[in-house]
Amino acid sequence: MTPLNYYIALSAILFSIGVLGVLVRRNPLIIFMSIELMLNAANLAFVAFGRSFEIANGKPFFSGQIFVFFVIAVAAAEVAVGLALIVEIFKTKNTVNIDDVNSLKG
Amino acid sequence: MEFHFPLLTLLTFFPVVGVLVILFLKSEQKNAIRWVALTTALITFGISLWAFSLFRSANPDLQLAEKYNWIRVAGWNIYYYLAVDGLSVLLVLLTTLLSAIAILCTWTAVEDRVKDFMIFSLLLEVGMNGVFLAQDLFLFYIFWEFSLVPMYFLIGIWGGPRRVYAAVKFFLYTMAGSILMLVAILYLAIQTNTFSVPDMLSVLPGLYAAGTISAGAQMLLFVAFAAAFAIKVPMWPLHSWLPDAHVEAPTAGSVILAGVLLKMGTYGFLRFNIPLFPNAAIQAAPWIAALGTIGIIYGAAVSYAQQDIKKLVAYSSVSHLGFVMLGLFALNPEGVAGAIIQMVNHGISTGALFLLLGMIYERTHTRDINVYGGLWKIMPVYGSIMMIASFSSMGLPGLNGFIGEFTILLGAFGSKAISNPWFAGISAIGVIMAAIYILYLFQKMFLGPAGEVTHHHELKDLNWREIVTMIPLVVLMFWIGLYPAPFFNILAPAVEKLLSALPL
Amino acid sequence: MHLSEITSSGFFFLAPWLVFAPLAGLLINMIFANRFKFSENLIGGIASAASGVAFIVSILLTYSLSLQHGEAARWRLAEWFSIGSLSLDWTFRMDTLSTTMMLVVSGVGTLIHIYAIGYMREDVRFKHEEGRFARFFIFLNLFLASMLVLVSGDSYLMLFVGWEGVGFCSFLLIGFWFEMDTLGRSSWANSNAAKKAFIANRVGDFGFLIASFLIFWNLGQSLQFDQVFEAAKNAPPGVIVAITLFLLLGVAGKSAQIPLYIWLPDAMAGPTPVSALMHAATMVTAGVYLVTRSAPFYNLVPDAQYIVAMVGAITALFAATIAVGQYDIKKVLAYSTISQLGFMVAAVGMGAYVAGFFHLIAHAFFKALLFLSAGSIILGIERGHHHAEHAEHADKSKSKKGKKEEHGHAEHGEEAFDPGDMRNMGGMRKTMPVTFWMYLIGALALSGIFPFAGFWSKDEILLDAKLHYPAAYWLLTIAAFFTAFYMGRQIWMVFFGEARTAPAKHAQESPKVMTLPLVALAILSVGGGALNFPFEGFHNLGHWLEHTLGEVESMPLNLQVAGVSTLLALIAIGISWLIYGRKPLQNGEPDPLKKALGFIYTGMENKWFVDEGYAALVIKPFDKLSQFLADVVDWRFWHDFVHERLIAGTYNWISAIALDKYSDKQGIDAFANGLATVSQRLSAGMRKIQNGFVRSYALSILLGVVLILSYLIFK
Amino acid sequence: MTSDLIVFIVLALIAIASALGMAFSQNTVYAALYLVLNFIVVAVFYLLLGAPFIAMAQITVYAGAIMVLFVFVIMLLGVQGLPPSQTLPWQKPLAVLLAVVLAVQSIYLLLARAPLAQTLVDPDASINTTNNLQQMALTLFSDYLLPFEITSILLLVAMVGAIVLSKHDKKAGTSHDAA
Repeated sequence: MTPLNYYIALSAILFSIGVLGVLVRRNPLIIFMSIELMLNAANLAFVAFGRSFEIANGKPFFSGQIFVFFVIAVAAAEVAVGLALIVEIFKTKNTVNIDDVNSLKG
Repeated sequence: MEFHFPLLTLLTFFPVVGVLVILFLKSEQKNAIRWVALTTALITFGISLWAFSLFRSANPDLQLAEKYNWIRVAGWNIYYYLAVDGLSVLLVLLTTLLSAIAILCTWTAVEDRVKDFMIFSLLLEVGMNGVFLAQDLFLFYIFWEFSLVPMYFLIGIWGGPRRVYAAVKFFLYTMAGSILMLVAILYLAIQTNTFSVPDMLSVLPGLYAAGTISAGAQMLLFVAFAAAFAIKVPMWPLHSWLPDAHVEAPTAGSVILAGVLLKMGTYGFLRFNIPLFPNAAIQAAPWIAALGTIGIIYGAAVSYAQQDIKKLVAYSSVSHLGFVMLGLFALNPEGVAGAIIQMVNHGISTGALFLLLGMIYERTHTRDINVYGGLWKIMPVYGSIMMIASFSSMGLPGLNGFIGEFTILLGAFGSKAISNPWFAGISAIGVIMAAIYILYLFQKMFLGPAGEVTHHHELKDLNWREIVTMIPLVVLMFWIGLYPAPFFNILAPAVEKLLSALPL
Repeated sequence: MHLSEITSSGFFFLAPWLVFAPLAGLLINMIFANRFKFSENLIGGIASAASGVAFIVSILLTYSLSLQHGEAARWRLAEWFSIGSLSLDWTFRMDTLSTTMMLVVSGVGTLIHIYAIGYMREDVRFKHEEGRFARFFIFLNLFLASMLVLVSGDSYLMLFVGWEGVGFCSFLLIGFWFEMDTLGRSSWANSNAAKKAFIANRVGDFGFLIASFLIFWNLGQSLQFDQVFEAAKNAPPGVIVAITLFLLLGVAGKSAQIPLYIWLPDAMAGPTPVSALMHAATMVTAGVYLVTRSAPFYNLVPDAQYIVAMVGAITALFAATIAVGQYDIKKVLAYSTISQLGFMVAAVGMGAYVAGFFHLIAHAFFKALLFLSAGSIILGIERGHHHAEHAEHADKSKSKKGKKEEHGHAEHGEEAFDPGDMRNMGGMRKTMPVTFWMYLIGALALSGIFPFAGFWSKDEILLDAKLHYPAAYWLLTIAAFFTAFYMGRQIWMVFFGEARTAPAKHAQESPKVMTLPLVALAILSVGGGALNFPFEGFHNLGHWLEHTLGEVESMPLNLQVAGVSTLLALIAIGISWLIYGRKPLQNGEPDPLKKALGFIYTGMENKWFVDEGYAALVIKPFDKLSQFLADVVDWRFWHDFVHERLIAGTYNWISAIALDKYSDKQGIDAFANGLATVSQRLSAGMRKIQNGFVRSYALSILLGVVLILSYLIFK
Repeated sequence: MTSDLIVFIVLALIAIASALGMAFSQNTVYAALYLVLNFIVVAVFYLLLGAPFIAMAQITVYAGAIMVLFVFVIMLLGVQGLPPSQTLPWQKPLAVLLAVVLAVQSIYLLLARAPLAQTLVDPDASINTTNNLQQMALTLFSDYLLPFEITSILLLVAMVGAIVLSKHDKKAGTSHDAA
């Protein structure tokens, strides 16, 4: 009998770690993975909330899970495009250091 | 609500189809892009004619309505609500016609970034149609602001030497006015719990009567709406952006700007200010009439002193739109119907003038009036069409301008709301002054000995494409001038309905 | 509701063809003439036929009208527009007044069309613009159509359409040779004259507009004649006075009365048939027609009538004095026209509508005759000029000739030869005998010599004036004296003595196509008086117009008035013989009157400096005002100072202070620069943030998230 | 302390540890493997929360497909670590600080403000029946049919996008498309 609280706290912690990863790492692949971690944290919260709603109301409730399903699908798409972009950047810049990709600066 | 074919949605968004097709074309395929854009604009015009054929002019109410719930948050009822009535149907037809003509007139004038140009032109048409069709303030506001963006780019990319300045000025000015309107829209929506204008109209009289919205608040709301529209019109003294925008805009931009965008301002007054705030409108009528009168005289006087042909016509717009404002706030059927006819007229005549000036500019690349002269001898067809357009703009009986000016002045002269014939009397001096500046333009360019510019350029008369561009406008000038009954019959029921709601 | 019923009997169904016929002619010539290379005779023939059809229609309409004893008839063609209480139709009105005008307009018009075939054929050749032949007839037909709309309209607004329409045609035709002056030199003069005419007319139109607004709102919300006249009976007189005076402004514009007459002399820049048709016979009489048409208004307010009569009488005298001092044959006739229009306006102002109308018709005949003869003289001299030049060229070297021809007509000779200047004429009764006799008839008719048409019509006006307005009577009588004098001066200077220049010596008579219309007009000028002889049983015109105007006073011949005026005319002609006939003017000699009258003559010669006065008092100030408004008020103050400096500048200044404390000196600058500076400064600040490192962007996002969450927590 | 609570705590510690490992490991391959571990742990959580289908999807799609893709790319680009960098020196401490604040804030918010936060989540609750999967499928293909179809389009677009990005146009660089 785990309280929902715990799941939520875990989710928040995982999310913050993902954020941290995005902020401190310079390797785009790891940044990308951190983003995936954040998505996962959110997914966890989704499922947990869905579950607690189900229990509180005493009837099946799937929206949380279905959202997770969609998130997974979107993540797959995102990864496909994102990795392709990273490969392309590597080919043109010959580096994976994200700090070298700063041509957007004003 | 029974389902019917969403004709107005099709009409509004059809240009997007053209945009999508153009997106798939390479930018080198300039002719293909032009043809796609023109075809799209023509089909849109066809759709507007189709819609017009379903329009029943005897019916004063909104027709072909499409009303769907769109956003419902916290008691805010925002609808996707398109409909047309006698007040707007002519303007929609004018918009679709002028859009097609504007695209046709850029055939050779724009060689640079044709793809972008056509995309922006078509998007602009979406915005303009939306403005005239939207019956929900939220939707209206979106279209209203949306129409700014393509125009901004049209001026800013394809304009003259000071294009960026003009584009930014155009954008900032119209934006500044709109923000006040947005506040007023939100206030109204909070009070009435709806964004739909017809719904508001059924709720508002009760609110006014109960004092929920005080007379002072009504006036403030009126002023907030008026701020947005008056800048767009532009009413004197808020016209400062207009000459810059017109002078720098490319021909098609000027045509659309003069022909349609300015009408959005006057249409706003007609559609929102008068019915939503009837008491304030009646109170404000003399003041607006005064501003309109000043605008008529001032625009005409300033226009006469210009050396730049496009600027001259730009200032003449200030004068013409002064007439429209005067007619609208006469708040009697003659004045309001005359004002709507005059909106159409101004779109046709001034649109035609800008087209014609664009044609000569394309040949000579100068807008200085002093280097022209004697063009009628060298370009007889051009001269003759220009003559018709100028005299139509001046208000010669038998051409369209006269019908509008006469009914406006007649209405304003006997208006109960303005309650002072002097405004109309002084405005009638504007008729003389119109003759002065138009003849100045016509004489300096077309009469007299051949000007300097003819020594440097081999000036060819209009080609077929250019003549075709002008024909619909010339036909309309004569049609409205000689047999305007059908146009008035379209307007009359809606105008009578609008005015019957006023506590006059 | 309608006082005269819409009719369907007789030939009234033809009424629209009054307008359609000239329009058809116009369209045919416009579409086909240049494309299929119509010959000049065909173009002119089509236009004349169109005009002729209109004349025949007028006759048929008059006939139908006489069948129903002059009872007014109306024919509705189509709805025009209706909105609110304003409802207008395209309805033609046939009553005795309008049919009379139709007959005059289309009849004289047809003759002038025919004449113009001959005249324009030579005119376009002298100016090397053969392509413009068709254009002339298109404009002429358009004018006829507008004029017929004017006279046949059933409401003030339809009248106004014709009213402005003829003004527009007048603009087109005065500016027909828009790239030159009257001597064919490259110049803005003709187009200026056209512009002046249109604007002066527009000032009058302004009066008309205001009058029609007053009519609409005060007289039963209608503009239809019968209805407003009915309503006028119960209207407050103040309103009627206002209406009539604003109408008078319109009349002054169209019929060239003080103070708006200034455009008419300049209008002589148009080809001569135009001067004859529009600026003498028909268009300028529209004002007289308008007053007559509005007779029910004027009859109600004698004060307004008095003002109209005095305006007319003063104009008559004023213009007559100027005519004395002119040298250009057409200018003399132009001022004479203004003067005669003054007679007519005075007459209708006095309520003597029949007399005014009688003079209108007679004047249409003899003034058209005079103008056309003048045109014939001018062309005759042009022919002589060319003849003389060719003779001259034959002597000179061929290279020079070639060069001259290259330059075209405009640059012939060192100083352009003016074929219209009477000082260049003389002795032309020998070279152009037919024209001479025709001109003489016209001049005698104009001077009011028995038994020509002008005698009868003018005496009727004078008699009316004597009975009602003695002041006007004296003004008009003196004007009649001057009239006879300047016509005498003209005859002596042009036709008698010896030719003062070679062209006048070699002048050739005009072809038949031009002289035949002259003969026709001369016959009308002689016999026109028969329309309304002042004897019992002969007041034909009076009885005819009575159907429209109500009871009309018929005047018996007053021997005293007739005697005085005839005697004065004869004396004037005698004086003119003493000055100009006895000792013919020599080439280069100044006008003998100049010595005699001194500065008065200088005034006459310079048109009393009225044009200069207008330039100084109206045109210059308006130019200045407009320049001031445009340059100082609108551009430098409103556009640059308020918008660029105050609004944009303040914004820039604030942003400059906010973003960069060192460079606020440049903060106040033009909007464009300012905006650029602002964005530069903004971006300079933003650059530090926009470092291109994605990570730091993400950090700022996170910062935002944290802040928002903090807000949510602590709110 | 019940058994499933103990399971939860152990798993949660593993999840946090693997997440930290992913975020701070210098070797990219290790990072990927840590992430796989994390995904698997999360999948177990899904099972505990009565979402067997999502758990399977998590393992096959995330831990399986997506991570394999990552590893491929890592192998393609090389696994060398990046040299320490002097750019944005303040970034790291600030990031850590903000991340901690974020964690605290979000935990607080979610726990204090969420209405269901005190619910006990029971893996054996009666509604967790065998027809769970069937019912979910029914929901997915009725109420959520349109989003589902849109997802398919999204995947297609992503596919096309990936192909376009990695396709090498020889003419690229010569024709500058102004649009």
